[in-house]
Amino acid sequence: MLYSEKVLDHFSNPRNVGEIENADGIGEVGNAKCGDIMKMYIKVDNGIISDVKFKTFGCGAAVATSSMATELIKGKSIDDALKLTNKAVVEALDGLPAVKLHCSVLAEQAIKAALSDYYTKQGIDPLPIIGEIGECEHCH
Amino acid sequence: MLYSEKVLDHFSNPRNVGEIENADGIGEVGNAKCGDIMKMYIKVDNGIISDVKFKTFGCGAAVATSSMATELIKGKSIDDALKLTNKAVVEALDGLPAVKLHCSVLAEQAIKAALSDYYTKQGIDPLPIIGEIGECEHCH
Amino acid sequence: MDKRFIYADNAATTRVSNEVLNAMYPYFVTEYGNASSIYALGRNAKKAIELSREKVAKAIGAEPSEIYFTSCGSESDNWAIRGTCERLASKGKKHIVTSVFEHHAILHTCQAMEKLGYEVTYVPIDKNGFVSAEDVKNAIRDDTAIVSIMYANNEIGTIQPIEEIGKICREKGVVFHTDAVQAVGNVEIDVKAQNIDILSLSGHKIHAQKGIGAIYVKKGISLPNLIFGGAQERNKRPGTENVPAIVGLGTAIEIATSNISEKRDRVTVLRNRLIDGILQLPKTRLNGDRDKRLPGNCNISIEGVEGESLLLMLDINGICASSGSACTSGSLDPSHVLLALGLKHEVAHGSLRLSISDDTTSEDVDYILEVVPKVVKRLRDMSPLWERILKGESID
Amino acid sequence: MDKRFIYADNAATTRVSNEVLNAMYPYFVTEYGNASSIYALGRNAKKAIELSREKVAKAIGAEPSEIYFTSCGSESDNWAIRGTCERLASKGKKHIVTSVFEHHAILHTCQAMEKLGYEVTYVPIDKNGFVSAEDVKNAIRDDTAIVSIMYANNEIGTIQPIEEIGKICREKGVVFHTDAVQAVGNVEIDVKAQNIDILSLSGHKIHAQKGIGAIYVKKGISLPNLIFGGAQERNKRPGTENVPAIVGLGTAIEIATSNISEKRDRVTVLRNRLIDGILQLPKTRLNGDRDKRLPGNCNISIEGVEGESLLLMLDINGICASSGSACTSGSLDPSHVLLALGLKHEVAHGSLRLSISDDTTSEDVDYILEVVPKVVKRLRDMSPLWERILKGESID
Ligand SMILES: Cc1ncc(COP(=O)(O)O)c(C=O)c1O
Ligand SMILES: Cc1ncc(COP(=O)(O)O)c(C=O)c1O
Repeated sequence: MLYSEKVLDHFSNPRNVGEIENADGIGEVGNAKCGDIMKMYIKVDNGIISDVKFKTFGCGAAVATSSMATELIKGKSIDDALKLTNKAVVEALDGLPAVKLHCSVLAEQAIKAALSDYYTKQGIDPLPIIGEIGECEHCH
Repeated sequence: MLYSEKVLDHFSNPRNVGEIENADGIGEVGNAKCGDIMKMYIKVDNGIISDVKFKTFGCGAAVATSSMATELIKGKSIDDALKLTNKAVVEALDGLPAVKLHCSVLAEQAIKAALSDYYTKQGIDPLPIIGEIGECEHCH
Repeated sequence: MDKRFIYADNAATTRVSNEVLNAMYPYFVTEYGNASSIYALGRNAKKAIELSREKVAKAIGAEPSEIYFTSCGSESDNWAIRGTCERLASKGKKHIVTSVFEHHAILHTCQAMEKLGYEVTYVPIDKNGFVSAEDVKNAIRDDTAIVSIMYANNEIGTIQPIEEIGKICREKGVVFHTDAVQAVGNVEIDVKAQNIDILSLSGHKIHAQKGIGAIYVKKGISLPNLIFGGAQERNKRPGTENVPAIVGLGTAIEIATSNISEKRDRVTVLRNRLIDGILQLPKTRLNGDRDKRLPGNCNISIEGVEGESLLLMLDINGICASSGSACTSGSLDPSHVLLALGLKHEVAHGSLRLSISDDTTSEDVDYILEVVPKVVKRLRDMSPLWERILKGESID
Repeated sequence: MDKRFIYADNAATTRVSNEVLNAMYPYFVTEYGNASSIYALGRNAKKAIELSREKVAKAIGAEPSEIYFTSCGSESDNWAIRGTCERLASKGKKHIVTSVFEHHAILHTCQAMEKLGYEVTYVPIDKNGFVSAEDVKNAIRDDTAIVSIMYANNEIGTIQPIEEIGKICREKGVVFHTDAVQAVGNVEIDVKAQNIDILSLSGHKIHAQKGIGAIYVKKGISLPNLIFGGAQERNKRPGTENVPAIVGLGTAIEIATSNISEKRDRVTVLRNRLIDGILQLPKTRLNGDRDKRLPGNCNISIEGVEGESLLLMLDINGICASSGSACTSGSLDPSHVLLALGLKHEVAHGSLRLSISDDTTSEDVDYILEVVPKVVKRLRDMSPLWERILKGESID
């Protein structure tokens, strides 16, 4: 199993680590038993994700996908963020070992969970917009 | 499978190789199919084996045991020669690999065959003196 | 603090020592003959193999004729189990006794035997990481073909009651195999006194090459071949003999077993400093008994931290270590050893195994004890679980 | 004439080349990490293995994912036969087709399968040392699990009609394995064009280390494990990877296959000089076809001379060679290959195999051609058979 240089870089120097006080949306996915938990905090201004931070418990790929995913949505519109697929995260990291692909799924889900929370807080039902987030099939 | 230095020495510089013209006794044992033939020539003077030569087709151990056996009986009485066991040949060679022990049996038999021939030529039935020589059990 | 390079994963594999490499060298380029060949070049190779066999035998109290060289510890393990089962199949022996925390070379072989209709009893381990001889005794049945209990565990380093188990097996007339891959060179082994019938060992754990192992099979036990072919290893293990690796194994085992007790004392002091140092971090626990463990083994669970990222972070700081997380093996489950010890998944995921060797220095330990807390802090700060753990919340 | 040292037994094993040793070296002492480890030292080892896998794949026209490293050619052979049989057992396939002159790694495995209830057809060879594709075709039955025919014979060097046999097997839907241990590096191999499903190779025949081999298994064929354990080699072959040996194999196979045709031409010229020179002795015969044989292989029967003593005498003169006599293997029977060729026992006993390599020089050949006649004369003079042979008497 080999990580790309990009993965190792995002693991060693993860971007956007931390919490956002008074975040507009917070999403947490994964579970400790399976070894990966991602928590994503977002700040939204005029439909734009103006800030995003994460905290992750997990393997190198979990940290790297969290970091890359936050980079990819920071400053983007909610619409664009919702379009972010795990595949795009994997590509941006120059690939992931097969056994680690589920981490990228977690990263996609974490963003969706945070946006879901944002809509809920706004009094909007997130389900028609975001759909079911589901659970990582690797963990269950 | 390792040969002792003694075996290698007797193989490289075999003693008493050749034939004796007008030998008093000639014995040949073994067969080509099994890969070993020993032919032993003896000259007898007053019950003493005054000369002995051999020709051998066979492996390193076959040559070395032939050589050693001739050395051990040269100048000895017929009685002493008949007492020579394959074990004594093996010991004199500092041992033989297990799979090569049959070569020492051949050497013992070759001497007996030559002496048997000697007695026959003297008009004496060799059987009561020498017994059945038998065949190498490895070859048959 | 300057960055150093510290290899603290000697339970995974070791560096080939200079002595071993020097011993091997001629067999690559000058004495390269096939050991089955009749000419001097072949005879020299053969002699070197037999000398090595003597050294291996001596190291564990066996006779040279009881030692066969194999390609690795895994092959030895497979051969022990499958060979014994095959040998005793006609006697209706269809049961195996082993433990839950064996190496996969044993566990997966046992599973393969289950597919062939064998029954396997996996005796448990207690919370300190020990198999109980009593449990083994109770597990043995009339149709038990073999008992296989490892000498020392590769993850938590606990040393098993081998002599007791050997005695029980001898009394019951059951073949006793022990996987001693981790024990050789660390613990005094005497196969005769300990009633061991079959023993597996591997070179690369004691500074010999990877890809060379050996098996001890007590005189009188004729193990059917695992691999068929030429007449090498007295018809028992074919393949042109790996002369340099065999010579290296002989050299390595001689060195490893020549001063066990002195080495053990020295390494244990360092190892204890590591254990005590890391246990000062909150929410940590030592896995496996503190005393009856391999001298170089330190295995500690660190809550709130995931194993793989811990290893990567240590690597960035020049430290090579291992974890109970099986991430690299393509499985997401944490180590079966730590789970068998009763650890929760999330705790098992955050385990750190440091395995030091005779080469490790006191300065190396200082460095590790400086780096580990920093790295743990960083990962805990990054973890969404850590605050909850501190508050005592359940994180299942 | 000064005494020289000439290694002319390259079919038995080869010297590890300097390029190979240099490539291996760092993996003993600096890049010694376990390839399954997550840290850089482990990742480097892993990368080196994968690079080596690519080289092996390229050398035979396969994909890297179709290559698994093993501990030797014998293991690869065993795995091919037993794995395929096991895989197809549930389909009722209980028949194996092989030839009479395979290496013991195949023959003894087939005999082991016979004990398990398999039927084996051993197709014959003709007097030039060839298996006929037609015979293979006729031997295939509805319940045939595998056809295993060697690419080139180790004793007489004859190169078999692999492409034709591959085509037949493909048409009949039968798995085709070839033991290419002697062929790799001497013959251009393209597993796809030749319809080879499984192929065995070994490092030490091409200037890599002893104790490293590989198997090619065509995509889509899932060979059950021969050895069980860790997740190495994509769960197919456990044991901590022998990184230096694997790297050496990659290096060696790249070199061996990079200029096959040029090397072949050069070596063939020398080899033909050897053949022609030795055949000038009376009562000699070449074993195996003169043209369709491995470039370095010269195998000649010399009547009136026994193989082992011939080899010892050559050794005294600095020449390492081999014979059809199986003395060293603990058996007194001469080689099954020469007997299969139709030779009488006593002729087979007196065979000489010289196998030269790319390192062999013209002066080496001169020397051999000076020594062999002298040694043969000496042994014939010592032989009680020689006069009878000259007289044309039967010596049975
Ligand atoms: C044709 C053939 N097959 C298999 C083998 C076995 O290879 P290894 O010695 O690597 O097990 C050899 C050589 O010994 C061989 O020549
Ligand atoms: C306890 C134990 N058994 C078996 C093995 C397997 O040894 P090898 O890698 O030589 O196959 C190992 C190490 O990997 C081990 O630690």
